Amino acid sequence: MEVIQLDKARNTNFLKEVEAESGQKLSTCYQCGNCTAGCPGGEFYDRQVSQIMRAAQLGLKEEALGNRSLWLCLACSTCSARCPNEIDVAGVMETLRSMARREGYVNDRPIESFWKAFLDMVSMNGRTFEAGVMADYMLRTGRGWSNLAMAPAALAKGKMPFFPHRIKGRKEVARIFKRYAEKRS
Amino acid sequence: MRIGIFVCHCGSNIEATVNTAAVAKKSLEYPDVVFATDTMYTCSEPGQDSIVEAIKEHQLDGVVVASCSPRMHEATFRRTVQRAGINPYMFEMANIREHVSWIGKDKDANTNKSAELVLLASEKLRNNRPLFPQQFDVTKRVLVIGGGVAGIQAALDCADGGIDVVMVEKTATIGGKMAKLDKTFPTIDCSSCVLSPKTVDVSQNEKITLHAYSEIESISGFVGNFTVKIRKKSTYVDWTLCTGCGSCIEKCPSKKNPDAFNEGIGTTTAINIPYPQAIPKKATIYADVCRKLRDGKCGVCAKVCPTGAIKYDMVDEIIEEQVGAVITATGYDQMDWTQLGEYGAGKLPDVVTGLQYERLLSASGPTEGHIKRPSDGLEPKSVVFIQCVGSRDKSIGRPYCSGFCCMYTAKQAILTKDHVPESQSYVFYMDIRAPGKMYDEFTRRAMEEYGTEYIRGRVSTIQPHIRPDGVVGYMVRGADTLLGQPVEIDADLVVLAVGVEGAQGAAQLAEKLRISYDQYGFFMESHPKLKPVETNTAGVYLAGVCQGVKDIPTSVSQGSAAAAKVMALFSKPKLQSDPQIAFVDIKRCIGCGKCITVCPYQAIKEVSFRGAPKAEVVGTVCQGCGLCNATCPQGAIQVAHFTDNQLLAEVNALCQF
Amino acid sequence: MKLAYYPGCSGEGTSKEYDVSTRAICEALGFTLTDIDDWSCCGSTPGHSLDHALSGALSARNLALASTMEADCVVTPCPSCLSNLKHAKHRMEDPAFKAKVDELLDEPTPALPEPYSVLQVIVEKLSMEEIAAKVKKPLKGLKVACYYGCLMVRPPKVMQFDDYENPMSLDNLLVALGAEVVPFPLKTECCGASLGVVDKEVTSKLSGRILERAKQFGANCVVSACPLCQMNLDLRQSQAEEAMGQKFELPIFYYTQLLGLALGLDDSALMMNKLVVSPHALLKSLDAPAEAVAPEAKAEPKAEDKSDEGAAS
Amino acid sequence: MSVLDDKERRIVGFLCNWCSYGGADTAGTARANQPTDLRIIRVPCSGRVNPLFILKALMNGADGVLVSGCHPRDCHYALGNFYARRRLETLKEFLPIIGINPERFHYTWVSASEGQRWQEVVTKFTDHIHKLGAAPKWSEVPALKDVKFDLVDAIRPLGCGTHPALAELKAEIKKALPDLHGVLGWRKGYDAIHAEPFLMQTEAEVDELIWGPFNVQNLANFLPKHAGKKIGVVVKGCDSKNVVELLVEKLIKREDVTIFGIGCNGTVDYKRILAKLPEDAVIESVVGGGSGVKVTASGKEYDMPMAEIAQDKCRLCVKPNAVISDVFLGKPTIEPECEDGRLPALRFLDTLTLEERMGFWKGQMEHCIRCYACRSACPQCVCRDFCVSDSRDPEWLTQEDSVEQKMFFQLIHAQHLAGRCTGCAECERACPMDIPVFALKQQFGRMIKKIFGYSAGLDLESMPPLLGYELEEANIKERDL
Repeated sequence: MEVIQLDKARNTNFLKEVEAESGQKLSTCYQCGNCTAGCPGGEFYDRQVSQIMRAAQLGLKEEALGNRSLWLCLACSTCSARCPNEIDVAGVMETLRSMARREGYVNDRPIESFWKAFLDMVSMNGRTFEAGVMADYMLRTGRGWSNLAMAPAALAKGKMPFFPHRIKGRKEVARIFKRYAEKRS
Repeated sequence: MRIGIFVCHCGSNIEATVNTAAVAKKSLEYPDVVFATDTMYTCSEPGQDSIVEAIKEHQLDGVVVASCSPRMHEATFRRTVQRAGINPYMFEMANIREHVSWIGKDKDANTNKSAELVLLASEKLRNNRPLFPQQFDVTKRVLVIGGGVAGIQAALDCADGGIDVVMVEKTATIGGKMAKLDKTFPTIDCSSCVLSPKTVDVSQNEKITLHAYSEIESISGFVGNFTVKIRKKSTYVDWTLCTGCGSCIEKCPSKKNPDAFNEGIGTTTAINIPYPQAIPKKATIYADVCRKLRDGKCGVCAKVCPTGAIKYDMVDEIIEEQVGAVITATGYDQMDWTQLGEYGAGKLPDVVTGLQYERLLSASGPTEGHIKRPSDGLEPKSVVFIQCVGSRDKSIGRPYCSGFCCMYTAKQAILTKDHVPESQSYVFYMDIRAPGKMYDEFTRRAMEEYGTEYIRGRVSTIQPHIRPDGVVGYMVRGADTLLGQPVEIDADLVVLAVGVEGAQGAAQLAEKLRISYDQYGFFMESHPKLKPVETNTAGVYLAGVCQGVKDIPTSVSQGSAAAAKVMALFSKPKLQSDPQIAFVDIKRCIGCGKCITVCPYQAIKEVSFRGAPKAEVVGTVCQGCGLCNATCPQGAIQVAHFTDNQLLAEVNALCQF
Repeated sequence: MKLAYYPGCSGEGTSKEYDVSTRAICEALGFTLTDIDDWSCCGSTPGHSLDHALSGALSARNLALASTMEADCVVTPCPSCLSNLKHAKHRMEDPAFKAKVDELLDEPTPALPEPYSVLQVIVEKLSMEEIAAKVKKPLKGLKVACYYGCLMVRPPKVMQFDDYENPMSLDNLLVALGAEVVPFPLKTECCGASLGVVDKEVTSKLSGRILERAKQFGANCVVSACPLCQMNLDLRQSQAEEAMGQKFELPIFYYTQLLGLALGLDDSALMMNKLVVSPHALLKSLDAPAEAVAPEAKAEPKAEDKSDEGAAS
Repeated sequence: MSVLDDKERRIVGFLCNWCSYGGADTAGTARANQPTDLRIIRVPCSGRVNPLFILKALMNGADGVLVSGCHPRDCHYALGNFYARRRLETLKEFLPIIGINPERFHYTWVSASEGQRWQEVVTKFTDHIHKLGAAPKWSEVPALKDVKFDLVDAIRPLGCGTHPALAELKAEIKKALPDLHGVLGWRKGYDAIHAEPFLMQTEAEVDELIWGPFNVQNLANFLPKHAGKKIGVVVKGCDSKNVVELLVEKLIKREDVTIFGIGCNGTVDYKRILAKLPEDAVIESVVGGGSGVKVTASGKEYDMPMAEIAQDKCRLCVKPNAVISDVFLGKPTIEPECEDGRLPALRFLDTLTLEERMGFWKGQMEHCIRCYACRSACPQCVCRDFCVSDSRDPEWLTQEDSVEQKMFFQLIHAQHLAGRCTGCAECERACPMDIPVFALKQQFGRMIKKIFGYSAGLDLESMPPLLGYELEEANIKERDL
């Protein structure tokens, strides 16, 4: 660990961005830790939610964005529901995750690959289709083989059709993705 | 008129953002202004002296001070001008601090605004008239509402000062919350042992009339002369006959009723005396659970009562008392913590409140001082205390700190170790607030000597589970924010430090007393710093937690302070009434009675003047609200110091096309 | 009552039985479902995790389609879809957000209808007495842990359904169906489904804990209203058993299957055999006593209903 | 003094001493930054704020007025703000008719502890006033001249025949006369179309009584003068409402007054008759019959249908029969089933923009000769010689002959009648300059009806809304800025 030169390391613009994008006022957080206490993913995190909130409060961008926890957040909103200061903590986490992606804090994380696989499927067909998503995801990451163990059971129960249902308006859906991609670039 | 203007710098408080010299200079242009100056601290002794000198030197007959809020120093300056021989009501203030210098930094705009506010004040002053207070008698008796430790202290001090006291207590016994406590912090002395001598004093002091199991029905009148109606709720027992022998309690067959004195831990009989040292030590029947009163079948207590005190046909009685002052000491109640689903919403039997835990610790409690958890009687080895339950929690609309929970939790952790030496206590806290004498040392003792583990973080949820041995445990899921980790503790018993709010019914009482209260049921003091015991209603004082959270010593201090205020009030042979009240121009009054209709105080009566009906103001009753003034179409009734012409002068000064 | 129905993608795959049984019970209870024509995916967790506007646009397309239908309200069985639809609806009340979403769509969105869960419509439009009166086969012998999951009630400001710490709608429903509901403190705990594919470790542990506690409190099955939760607890139960080092063997029903069962619907409508952890042994054990009391079945649930409610409250 | 040009707007605040003034102090103590425009006038209670202070400020150049008191139920004087709420809400609804944007007036509740809220209130209100800009000044708006109103169709047939019950009425009055000081009625005036009120004290005088379209004067006007004596009065439907209102306000006693009623078929507007005659014509006789009158003037006959000569208020009258009476004779006139309608001036005003309305009143007030005929004709103007318009203490008006002063008198009159005016429109009839002053009262009347569902003069058990309050007002919602 190193000593943080707090006066120099702080990036108040970063704090303002987080507040603007999430619509939450971080100065109301008094660090009671209730978000950490109730977080089902906490035990797998490398930095706890309340610590991420603290980092954002202080404007420490690296500490707030450069962690695995953002990608493990289950979006279950337990933290938001129990926050005594009515902060939508899950919303802040989502904001930080989105910022982390934009700022290049994440490359090739499996979860992002899964999301991409999922959304590509939606973009192509208008709906998702599990077998396709899985195959795409495994191809992208070389991971997820543990899921294969589940496949026979799912297949046996007829729960995994091999072909996607393509909707009539799939081009319309594809245009949503296209505009989104254009806007981002 | 010859008006003098004094513009105060208030050090740099005003001067920094207002050009006071320019304001003074400008005001010399105003009608009737013959003198104007700026001064450093107008309220200081030299400042006041300079006003007196200027009045004499320039033959002033009216003064305007432009400084702070009149709510701050109007009384001060009225005395100053009076010293110089001017009627105190020939004085006006322009508030150029709270309303100008402190709320903006634009010096030009502030200077202009200040000059206008001075104009406003001097235009009003030109319409002022000398006013003279009336004198009236005082009933030298005091009503104390609430028989907790603050009310007891206030009553005893007043009685010591020779004042007759009427004490009204809602429940059947005095002692309040303190009577329920086992020990008190930071001395760990026995709560009831400290309190009992005082409650006994109340019952034996011939200056104190105690109405227990009674409530305030209504209060009318004004400072020095209140009329109080008290509802003596039916106890179904003639207390003049009851000796407190307890035979009825022994024989009462309705035994399974929740015990209010024990905070619902344990049960009690339908006829009972709340606890052994209760004052008055008289039995009360609770009609909702009494078999005789509910179903008409039973009557055992009447049969066994040796003095024939049981009266099933007793009804509520309303009595009237005359008093000159009122002290409210109605204390607090715990907030409704059952709205907190994450802590079991009150449905988990071994999740108890701090007050319930006091009863579990108390030798006079349902477990006779042995800590047994309510569900199965198990002696807990692992006890978790959770702080700030319903305190500092904006999400449920309770942003404030309940003040004394940190301390009593430390005390309870210490007592837990005393009772069960092999136990381990954990306290989840956010901050420890222990600023009293020997308080912080006390919390340190809990940690250092008694091994209590303090964990900095809130608890997210309490979830019951079944241990391999079949015993129910409570998984307390929290965070240690210092460690930066979620933590879990498998507890036998969980104690919640539940936040407090004004006592139930506080708002309704405040309406009767015409005092302000906040959204949490705490009464508003007259000034947060300088008048913490007074209210904005003359003659009504506050003591104890009803005004805001405080611990026992502070409640006792405030009880004494309220008593001192009452004694000071009663030390005067007569009281002076505020002359800022309504008066009737009898020539203009047509006797239509609209003022009588709207007056909130029944302070206006119809009289006959040469055969015609006219309105007449009862000076001692009128409070000067001016509602009549705004209602009277011909302006025949005016409220002194805020007459139509005075307000019109202000409007006209500001708005001239 | 006419309902515009948004089935959700999983209804075509992993939760086919949920879709089928939902349609069946709605018919039995007098709700007419009409599928939103040519509906598309709401974007699910990946959608809103990447971008709110993208997620909003995907949801808005469907709500806009629904707004043209003649229906009393829009429903979906899936809490995850519902969460996306509701968030989109609520966020779109902010004109700035709406503008962002409209940029992604072919045409600007009209005023969007408020979506509800099928469960909410059932428990709010029908009284538990009405439902109990329709029960043909009381679920006597089932000891159910009602598992709501995290999405159904949170965040409370958006979802506006039931108590977010201790929801009771499924509990009350199951009691009305004649089942015994066991106390279950983990009702709204997250099962980790959104990481199901990528992080087996997280998911198995969280699911395992839920199953363990259900078993502890004496449940012989779990009832769910969420395709993601159900898949996690059912399809991945073996992984959870591995992680926790114990066997659970708890069938994970959709509430619609149990409701259908109690209403006496055919197995073709319930698709019990789609469940990975077989419920057949459990269901068989119910059959025998249930048949014995069949003649009085109609009167009985009411009395039982009362006593159970007393115990639960 | 002037506000800082362009930087500030003239904003006047009336703050109760106990809550809002304290709240403003609390904001100051907390150094809560605020715009500098507001000038605060301290009053004991929001209930002290006579709505006329607000009108005075707005008429005389204020760009905004803010009133703030204790929260309802939290009044230092227990009830003051409950009354204030009703009066201020009514005022706010009234303002548009005189061309003042109601958004320039806001009332709210701020407690002594709510410094932050005070800051928000001041900031938002000031910002809002800046957005609205400088208030139009009476001296600057163009006066609207030569306004003509459309004649409104009558909602029921109006007639002029001799009332069949008149003889019976005279008999009844004679029977009652011995017990009464006298009975108020009408007799023929200085010419055939003018009736005049008189007090019948002998049987011969009773024989002079007339009933018909010329009985325009509202006899309730004379009752308070005879207060304390047993007196009888003959009433039209409209007059009877004023009798009720006088009783409600306890200005006369029920046991002192005996009320005689006959169904009314409408009365005439003399001016409309005179307009149909040559300027120098001398009226010789008038014969009423059916749906009109035949006027003989300077030897010529003129047929005038009621549809052309009836008063506007009669055309829209829904209460032609006495709402209260001791003796009611003949068949009651059929009452149309509809609400009281707007008179032409109000209809016209409703079509104008705010600034045009101000110009309208400016144009009208230029004619006002300050004769106070409107006041004298008003049965509810009971202050009589003690009207504030003539007084120095209080001095609401100067004697200056300006549009603003004259308009302000009309506002005083209208405000004093808010919730008390029964709509008899005598003020307007009495005006020698044909100024439609009743429109102001009718605006108050319809707002009172909208907010409180109340119409004056119908119910003896009622209470004028501005002399009462409810803890929760059904139709008054706290407004956000």
